[in-house]
Parts: sequence; C-alpha cells; structure tokens
Amino acid sequence: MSDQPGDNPPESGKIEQEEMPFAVVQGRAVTQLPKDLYIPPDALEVFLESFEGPLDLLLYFIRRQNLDILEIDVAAITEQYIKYIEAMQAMRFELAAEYLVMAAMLAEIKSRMLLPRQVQEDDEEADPRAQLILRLLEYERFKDAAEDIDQLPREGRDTWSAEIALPEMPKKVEPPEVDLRELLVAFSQVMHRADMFRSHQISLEPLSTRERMSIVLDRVRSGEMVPFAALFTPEEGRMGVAVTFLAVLELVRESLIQLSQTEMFGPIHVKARDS
Amino acid sequence: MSDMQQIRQVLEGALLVAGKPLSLDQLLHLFADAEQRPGREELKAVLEDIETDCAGHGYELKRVASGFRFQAREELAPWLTRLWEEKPARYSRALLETLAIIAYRQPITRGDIEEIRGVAVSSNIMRTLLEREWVRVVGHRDVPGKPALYATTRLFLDYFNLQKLGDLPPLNEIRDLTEINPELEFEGVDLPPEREPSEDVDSLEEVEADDESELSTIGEEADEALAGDDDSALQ
Amino acid sequence: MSDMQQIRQVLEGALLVAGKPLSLDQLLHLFADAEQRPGREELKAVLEDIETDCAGHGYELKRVASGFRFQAREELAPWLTRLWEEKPARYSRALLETLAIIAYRQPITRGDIEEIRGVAVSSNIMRTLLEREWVRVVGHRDVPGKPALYATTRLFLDYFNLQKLGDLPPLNEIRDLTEINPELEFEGVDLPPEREPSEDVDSLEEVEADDESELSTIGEEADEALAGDDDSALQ
Repeated sequence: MSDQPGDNPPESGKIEQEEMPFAVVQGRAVTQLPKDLYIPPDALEVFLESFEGPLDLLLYFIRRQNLDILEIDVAAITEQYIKYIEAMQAMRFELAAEYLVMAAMLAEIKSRMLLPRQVQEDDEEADPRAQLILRLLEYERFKDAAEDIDQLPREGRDTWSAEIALPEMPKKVEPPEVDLRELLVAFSQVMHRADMFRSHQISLEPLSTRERMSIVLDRVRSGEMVPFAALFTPEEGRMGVAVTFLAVLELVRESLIQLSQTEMFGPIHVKARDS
Repeated sequence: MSDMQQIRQVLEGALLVAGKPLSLDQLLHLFADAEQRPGREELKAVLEDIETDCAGHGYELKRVASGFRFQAREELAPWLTRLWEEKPARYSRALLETLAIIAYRQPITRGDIEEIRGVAVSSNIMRTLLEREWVRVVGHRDVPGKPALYATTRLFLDYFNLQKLGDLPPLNEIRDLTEINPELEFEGVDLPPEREPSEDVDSLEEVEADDESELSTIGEEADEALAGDDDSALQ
Repeated sequence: MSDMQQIRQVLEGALLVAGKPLSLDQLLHLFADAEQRPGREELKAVLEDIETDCAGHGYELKRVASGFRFQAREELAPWLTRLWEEKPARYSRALLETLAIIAYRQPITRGDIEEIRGVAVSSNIMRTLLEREWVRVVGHRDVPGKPALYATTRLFLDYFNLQKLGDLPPLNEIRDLTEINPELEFEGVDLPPEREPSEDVDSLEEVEADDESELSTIGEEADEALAGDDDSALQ
C-alpha cells in the first residue's frame, strides 16, 4: 500500500492495472469509459441508483479491485471516486449532496497525504483515513446484515400461517362492566354542567316518588283501566300510600295518565294517556 | 421423499394457508411441472388419505361448493369462540350520563335527557340501555310525537346492588362528588390522556431499563384502542 | 374423548384458525372452565406432542416471538407461492439496511442511521417500517430536537420467523484494526459507538422477550398484541 499516493497521477498505469475491466471488447480489456461513448442519462441514473450512497459506492470501487477494506489505498480510491463524480457532473447529472460531501472529504484526505508528515502535535486529531476505513467497515457490516435479513424465511414469501375455516359459531359479546360510582360521577358531572348552563336549579322530586311514578306507569301501560285503589299497597303503610298518591298526582300533572270516574263516588280508574 | 408424500405435503400446506376453499383444478395448478403433476384420480386419492388422517385431530377436510378446505371441528366451537371474545368494552361517558339521568329523573323522555345534557342522545345509546334491560319504556307522554318515557328496571337495581331507587345517594351528595372526583380516581372513569411511549425517556440506558414498562404501556394503549372501537360501535 | 385428547384438539383447532401466533396464555384462556383448564406444563407437553406429529406433514408448529403458530413448511414455498397472483413484496436495499441497523443497534435515532449509511434515510422508508409495525418509537433522545428513538417490534420477529433478537444472524465482527494495519493511526479515531454485538443482543432480548420467564412473558405480550389486533395490518 502506497503511502505516497500523490505520486500516482490519475491516469497512471498502476491504477489501470489494478482496475477490473468494464468490458472486454475484441479481446482487449476496457478499463475506462470511452470519452466519445454516449451513455444515455437514464442508464447513468440507474447506475447511480443502484448505490446506497457514497459509502456503498466506495465499497464498490474497493471490491472491484478485490481488495480488503483495510488494504485500500485511500488515494487511489479517491481518484476513482472523484473521477466518477466528475463524470456524473459532466453528464449534468444531479448528485445527492452526500456524494459531494464525500468527494470533498476524500480530496481533503488526499491533500493531507501530500503534505510532509509531521509529528502529530495534536493527539486528538485523528488520521482521516482511519476514520473513513472505520466508517466503511461499519457500513459494510450492516450491508451484509441487510442481506442476511433478506435471506431469513419471511412470512408471506417463504412461510405462510395456517388459517383454516371456522365452524359455525355463535358470536357472544360480553357487555361492559359498570361500577355504580362511575354512574354517580357521570351524573354529578352532567348535573354540574347543567347548572352552569341554566339559571334555575333542576329540582328533583324525592326519588321514591319518581320511582313510584315509573311503577304506576308500568301498571297502566297495557292501556287497560286499572282501578285506582289497586295502585296502592296498604302493607306499605301510610308513607307508602302517600308516595303512591303523590306519584299519581305528578303523573296527572305531567299528563301521563288519565283518571276517570264514571259516576259520583264510583270507582276511579287510571289509564295511560292515549297510548 | 416419495412423490406421493410430496404431493400430499403440498396439498396439506396449500389447503391450510389458502384461506379459502381450493378446487381440484386449483390444487392441480400448484404443480407447474407437468412431470410432477399428479392426475385427477391420484389427487383425489391423496385428498381422501388426508381426510382419513384428520380423525382424532382438531380439524377436518371439508368439501364445499367451491372445493376443499380444512375446517376446525364443529365440536370445538365453544372453545374457539373464546379466541374472539372481545374484552368487555367500556361504556361511553354519554351512555353513563344518560343512564344516570334516567335513574334519577324517571320517567323521562329522550327530549328531557337531551335538555339536561345539552346534547342529542344517540339512538345507539338508548338501544344499548334497552338491550341490556337496564332501561325500559314505561309509557308515552301525551304531547305531539308521543315520546317514549324511560325508566330503570329491576335488573338495573340488581346489577348495581340496590334494593330500590331510594338507595341511590341523594342529589346533594352527588353534587359533592364533582369536587372530590379527583381523589376518587376509580378505574374507567377518566381515561388518562394517551401517553406517547416513554416520552420522558432521555437516554439509551433508560430506554432499555424502562422497556418493561414500555411494553405494558403499549398494551394499555392497545386496550384503550380496543375499548374505543367498541365504544363507538355501541354508540 | 379423553381430556388430553380434547385439549389437544382444542389447541390444534385454535392455532389453525387464529391466523396469527397464539401465546401460551392465550391458549390457556381457551379453557374457561377451571376444572378443564390444563396446567402450563401440561399445555407445553401437548404442544410438543403436536409438534412431533407434524413430521412428514406439509405444515409445522412454529414458535415465534408472539407465540405458536401453524405454518406451511418452508420447503413448500415453490408450490405454495402459486396460490397467490401477486409476487411477495420485495424490499429495497435501503429499507433492508435501515431495518438491519435498527435491529442491531436499537434504540437508535434516524441521525445515527444516516451516520452509519452515509446517506439520508428517506421518510418513506421510516413510514413503511412504522406502518408495517416492524419498528416503533420507543422514546426520544435528550438532545436538541429530541429525536425519536426507534426499536424493532415483536411483529418484526414474527414476520421473519424469529423468537427473539438473539436469533438474528450475528453481525460480522469488526476486525482488530491496529493489528492488521498498524500503519494507520487508529488511535484517537472516533470509533463508532461500538457496543459488543453479542452484549447488544442480550440486552435487547430482555427488551423484547425476556427468555428467562420466556413463556409467560411472551404470553402476556402476545395478549396485548391480540387486544390491539396488531396483526391485522399485516394481513
């Protein structure tokens, strides 16, 4: 590996010998793109797109020379890379910024190599070649890993999950569970909200009356006349009877039931209103 | 591997993964290679073989109109149905509010509920409450449109362990709940805002250390997502 | 039908109809009845039995990250691929490289990936990986911009027929540079944040599926997956 890459001008024979030929034409290896050969821009584009970035392109150059990454002559690779970039630019091909950054970096490495070697005063300044080689090595690991992953048996390409038919099955859905506290919080919040939007308070009848209203309504629901007296359960005592009575009055007030009496002091009948 | 055995394996594999019945022609089409391709009779014989071998297994080879398919055995339905058993979803806030209003203000029309809640009550909510038999129609108010009057049921009381509606806390106590709500923090009442997994994780180390809780967070989110879906379905 | 035989049939049926991997917990959940429910060990024994019986058939019982699934044998792919009109998706090198870097270096930011690849990672690639649910955001690094940290998912492992990250093909070793090329001054060079690959994978195993308590952990995680119905995206 040459430590003085600057000695090799780009067109030097040494590099040409190392290069793998692009093609063999009439028995002669062609190592350089003929300058007069028209390459359709599309083809170049395809060529560039087959590389996953500047590191990939550099790896390609190294591989083309059958070299171990660790053995590369950074300067020679730099020459190739920059020639490639120049060719692309000559084709007025739009290069991704990364390629140009890499070109600049390579150029910098090369120019440093040209300078007389100095004892490194600043220990922290790293050898840029080493830095590049490490990046190439690291990238190559993942490039290989990507190929390995691509080889793994893949669902839908190499393997398929069994999915056979079901027999007739009844669908059952579990209804959600509700905690009473959830219900109370919901109510408190809705009442709170209602308070804020209203100037008047919603007054609630004692629950027992409202419940009794439901019960009475249920009794008369069928539409038939129910004897008024039958709505009362004497065993409940005075309070119970009073609650039922209040419920009936409230239902009448809300026009939910009708009371009818066919004759004076005759039995009173209760009927749901027109339903 | 004998030819027969290979044909059999191909058929088994295809019928298991196809996800639909396969006709004899489709099965034959699997063998592109003319030499390798079995005859129809041979194919039928192999299928019969496969069918016989299903005995004692959890699946069977069925012949349906469009061809052959593997199917799980009918007798397994009670177990298999559990695979799709949906986690009990949560009821929406709207549904709980509606139920609470019916409980406290019954008998009540939908219009009344809407007036209290300030928003429309969806038909789905009413249907859910009626299907669950927590609420029923006890009559109709004698006004234009004859709106139904809703009341709670015996089942409602049973479910919430109440003897009678009077066991529900009185309104003034309920109002206090609003103030103490933050302390109650019972599950399911207030869903926490969805949290981006480990948004507070700052370094690599923490990420790895935290991953246990990460996974559970993801799980919860999935649950919530599920609950949310069902909710919307219920509404 | 003996109990054992019934358990076996239920497991077979469930694994065949599920269309996705089922964890041990999910399998246990099939048996609602406490009396009928097998123990974990019993369940594992039955699964082993089922696995053994797959020999010579066109399918196998495969264990992947989220649980167990029946799948057609890999060797049958040349035939079975004819079942579908469409060719299986091919993924670009860029996508596979990005995926590989995330798999081996997780959790990792997009910037880190770009650093390794030397080229910008297109948003399309990240979106595809996220949409396929092979990759998810597990946190944010505490640096300006708070870049997202990416990691692979269980679905990624399932898709590639892996149980845990440790089953990935090992990363090539980085050679001892100073020895091979002493001339180059590697000292002071910023080595890429090199964690030992093996160590890497170990800690990640813990992240994905702690293999100590393997079965139970996998089970719980898979339950979550079921709840979220993660698989639907892949089907």
